[in-house]
Amino acid sequence: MSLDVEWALRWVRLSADSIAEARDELTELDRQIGDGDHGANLDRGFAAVRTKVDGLEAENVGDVLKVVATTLMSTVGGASGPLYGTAYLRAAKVTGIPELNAHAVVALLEGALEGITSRGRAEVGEKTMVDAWSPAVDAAEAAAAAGASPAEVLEAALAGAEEGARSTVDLVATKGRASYLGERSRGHLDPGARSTVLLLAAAAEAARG
Amino acid sequence: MSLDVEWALRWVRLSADSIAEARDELTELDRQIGDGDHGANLDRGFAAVRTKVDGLEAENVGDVLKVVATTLMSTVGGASGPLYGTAYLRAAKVTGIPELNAHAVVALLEGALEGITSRGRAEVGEKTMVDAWSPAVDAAEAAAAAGASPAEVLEAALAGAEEGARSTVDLVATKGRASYLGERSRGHLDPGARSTVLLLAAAAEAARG
Amino acid sequence: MKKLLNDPAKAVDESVEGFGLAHPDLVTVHTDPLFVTRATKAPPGTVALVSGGGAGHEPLHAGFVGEGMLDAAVPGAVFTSPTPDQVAAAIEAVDNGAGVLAIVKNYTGDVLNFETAVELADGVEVSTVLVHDDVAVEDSLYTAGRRGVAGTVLVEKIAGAAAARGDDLAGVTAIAERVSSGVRSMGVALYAPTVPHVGRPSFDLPDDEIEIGIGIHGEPGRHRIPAADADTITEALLTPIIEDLRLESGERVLLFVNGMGGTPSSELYVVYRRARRLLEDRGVTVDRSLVGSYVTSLEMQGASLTVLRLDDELTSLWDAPVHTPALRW
Amino acid sequence: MKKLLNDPAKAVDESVEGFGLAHPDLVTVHTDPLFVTRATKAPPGTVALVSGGGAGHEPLHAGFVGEGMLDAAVPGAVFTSPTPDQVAAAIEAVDNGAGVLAIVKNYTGDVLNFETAVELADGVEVSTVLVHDDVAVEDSLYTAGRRGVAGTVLVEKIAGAAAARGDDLAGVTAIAERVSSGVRSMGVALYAPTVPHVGRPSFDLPDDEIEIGIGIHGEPGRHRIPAADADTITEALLTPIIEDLRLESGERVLLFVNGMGGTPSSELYVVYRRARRLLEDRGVTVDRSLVGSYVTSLEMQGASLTVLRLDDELTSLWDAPVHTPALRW
Ligand SMILES: Nc1ncnc2c1ncn2[C@@H]1O[C@H](COP(=O)(O)OP(=O)(O)O)[C@@H](O)[C@H]1O
Ligand SMILES: Nc1ncnc2c1ncn2[C@@H]1O[C@H](COP(=O)(O)OP(=O)(O)O)[C@@H](O)[C@H]1O
Ligand SMILES: [Mg+2]
Ligand SMILES: [Mg+2]
Ligand SMILES: [Mg+2]
Ligand SMILES: [Mg+2]
Repeated sequence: MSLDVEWALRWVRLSADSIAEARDELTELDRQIGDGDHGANLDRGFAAVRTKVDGLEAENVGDVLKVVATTLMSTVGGASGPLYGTAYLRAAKVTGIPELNAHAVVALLEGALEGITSRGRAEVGEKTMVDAWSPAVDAAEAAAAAGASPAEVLEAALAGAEEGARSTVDLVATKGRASYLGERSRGHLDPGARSTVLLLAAAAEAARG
Repeated sequence: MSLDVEWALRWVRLSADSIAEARDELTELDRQIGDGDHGANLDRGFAAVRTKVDGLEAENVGDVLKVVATTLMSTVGGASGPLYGTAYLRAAKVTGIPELNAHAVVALLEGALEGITSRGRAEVGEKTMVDAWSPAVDAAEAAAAAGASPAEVLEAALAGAEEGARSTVDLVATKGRASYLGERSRGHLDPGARSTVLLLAAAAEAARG
Repeated sequence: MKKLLNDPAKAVDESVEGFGLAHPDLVTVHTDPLFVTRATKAPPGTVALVSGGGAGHEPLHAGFVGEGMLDAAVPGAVFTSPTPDQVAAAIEAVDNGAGVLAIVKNYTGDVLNFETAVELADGVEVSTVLVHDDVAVEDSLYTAGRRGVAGTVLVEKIAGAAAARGDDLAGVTAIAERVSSGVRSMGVALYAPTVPHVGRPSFDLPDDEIEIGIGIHGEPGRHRIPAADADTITEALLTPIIEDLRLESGERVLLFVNGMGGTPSSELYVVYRRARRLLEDRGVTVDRSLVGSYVTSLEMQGASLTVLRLDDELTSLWDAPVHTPALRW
Repeated sequence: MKKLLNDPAKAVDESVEGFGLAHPDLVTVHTDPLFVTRATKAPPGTVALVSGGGAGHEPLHAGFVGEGMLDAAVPGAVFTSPTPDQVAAAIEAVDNGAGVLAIVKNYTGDVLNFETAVELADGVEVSTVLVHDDVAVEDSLYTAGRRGVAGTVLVEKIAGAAAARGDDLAGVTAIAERVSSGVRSMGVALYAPTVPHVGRPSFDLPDDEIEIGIGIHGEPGRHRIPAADADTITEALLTPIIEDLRLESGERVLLFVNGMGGTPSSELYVVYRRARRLLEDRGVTVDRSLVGSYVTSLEMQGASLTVLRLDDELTSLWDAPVHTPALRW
């Protein structure tokens, strides 16, 4: 199916569902190496987003993503609020079009990653959501270059994010709250990397429908 | 054996031993219906008493009891501090003699009870140490009237105190901290009645030696 | 049991020593026997206020020693009233020639030890006020009567202001009695405290129950109820207070929400919010407020509500300057 | 979990509302977005101070809003930094035309949200000071750096005094930086706190172990040690502070013993006693002291030690009048 405004709205709703369902899982991951609020933070944010996009008159994909961005920014707080907020904001900037082709999907993902790194100044290997976003972007770029459909690009991104998220288990955190634990942060999945997987899974699922 | 200064000192030491040993038991009784400090209070007091009577040059029984009185008064605190303090003080006043006969033992016990009731204004049946002291005095008086020896008077007092202490289980407290519990105080042994039994048991044992 | 203490038997001494080191401008710690006095004496001819009781209720009482409040505080062992020699020494140390008001929470132990102390401190004119504000305890001529709990702070503050403005002993005593007769409290425990030298919780409380009508010594309360939300608990505490005080529409009160030691202040304000609403709904004006952990029970989690009926004089005495480690304005 | 709360999702709103009702002379609560300002504005031309962070650390920050300290405080959800729109609204509300100093504890969340807020609040000149006093966290260019913990109170008090005496934005910022660079802290947890909307303790701590080097958000610490006595723990906390500050004999400091929320104040004084002795043994003079639960972590049991290197100017700014709900002299 085509990646239009309908898709974007479906992505948002599936994201909200998935985050609500994973709330306790995210909380528990954050309790291990952070402060145990990642699930509550994102759930509060996406619940607000769901209300905000209800009946939204959007002309293009970017309109939807912009609402997501500003709503997350003003409801999530914590580290993930401005990070995801900026991610969706930059993604919105490059998606002011009614329908995304494979290269526009790549641009969306690149924009999101760029937003996260410019705000959070983390690099790959620091045990943050960047470790999920970065391989997601790589995989998406490769898929698009190989001629994949927009939906296939999202599937590739999801696979990349999943692998990247898994890689955070063995890392020692040097950014974010988990960095305070030093060596004790090793052996745990990064909560932000996990929520990244959930959001990209929602994007891919919305494109399957 | 005769109830002289030696006996009085032995009584004190046996009391200190017995209270130290029963510290946790008294604490637990007080935890049920009071504030859980009766064991610690008396142990602190009798430990100090033990030190004070060490090497004491006493001319008569009353001299020893006076040291007990003032030491308990200045180390125990709580309700039991002034109550036992006054008890020993009044007992000391009527025992300013080198050796007690049966009637002097009765006078000692009567003095103690009188000290407790004049200070604490509790009557029999209010679930306090008075419920142990009062039958102890009654039994001592009866024994002395029947011609018992001083040591036998103490055995009688102990038996009276034991029975009196047991009677506190079924009572509702109307004096002391347990009174705050109202009906909830029923079904528990009064800690002060229990410590009274221990002290009279030490007196009787000291006389057996 | 984990606590920031060394030898439990020395906990009170060490804590009071640290307290003295931290507030040398306000208080002086005396040892052997232990008591705490103002660092600078009140002017001669001023009535002196002495209070005391078991330790474990900090900042009560030593935290309230200073200008405009207590002249001396006498800490006993944890939850155990101090001994007569301590109290007598404090009374003698702070008498300014105008007599001493002893403020005593109504517990058998406190009453008996202070009574004995007053007999010992001959030469000093002493009058005594009993604080018995806890509506959880049935009052009757035939019992030990109501306990003194958080209302004690209000008696100490207002009587201290009366002494500071120069009232004589009869006057200060009368003010203290007026506060004592117009103040009522009731408390709740969510979790019991642990006395250091006992090492286990003072009472056993299941994970889904709370204890209503608790005292400040880890005594169990009057009854248990299933755990409830703050609004429900607040109403359960406030209603008996309002009834006992026979508060009527148009009256003015001081509302005091007190934390029991282990309660975050954020929760106290949630309770305050509801209590204030309930009072206002009855037409009662909350004219003065105090929110904080002032009369505690070690690390007990819970709170108490205290309401004092105000008149113009009590209000102005409440507002009078106070400068102590724990209360200052 | 038993707490004096209603719906956990509304806990912060209800608590701040109660706080505003209890202190109407000192603070005004704004909703939508939520922030707290002084009830009476500072004189025009005075630099305004804004701070904020997750709730659960009360009295930090709203308890320090008032004369001589903060002009506004912005509470987030429990342990979660506030959002940029809240912070921007607070900045705009309190600017007196002389610019705003934002005091930010160094956490990724706080830093990013304040950073975004400053971008939003255009038209207001804002400078930012980061507090990062926690020596438990290794500092390095390649990490998030040290956390801001209890030292924040000292930055807020002293910078507030600089603003009140009329320093310009550069001056107030420089003072705040000087405090921030001269202050170090380290904390210990005996028992973990429970975040209301999580419902279980933030970390699992066996009954015979304590967590050294904890933060104030229920994060686990740097390492665990077997439960120890207060003197041992105090030394374990103070030694890294002294070393990191390179304190030398003859220097003067402010010693701050902070309770984490569920710790009785009596225990804080036991810790204070030992810390003061250790400093004095090294020839360091404890010139000023603060003992109390000012930067908390809900009902966590534990404490932190903070040492600030003093000079004459910082000392006189510390002594300058302050009138807030939680700190007053
Ligand atoms: N500097 C950073 N760059 C990218 N992601 C980060 C950074 N710092 C933290 N994160 C992400 O944020 C997640 C935590 O989010 P959350 O728990 O909501 O905020 P907080 O840490 O403030 O409690 C981490 O798991 C990590 O993935
Ligand atoms: N008015 C009274 N008269 C006689 N005995 C009393 C009275 N009040 C309390 N007691 C006794 O004191 C005992 C409690 O002593 P203790 O625990 O040491 O003091 P506190 O009650 O102050 O903690 C009670 O068990 C009771 O026997
Ligand atoms: Mg988190
Ligand atoms: Mg007791
Ligand atoms: Mg007691
Ligand atoms: Mg957080």
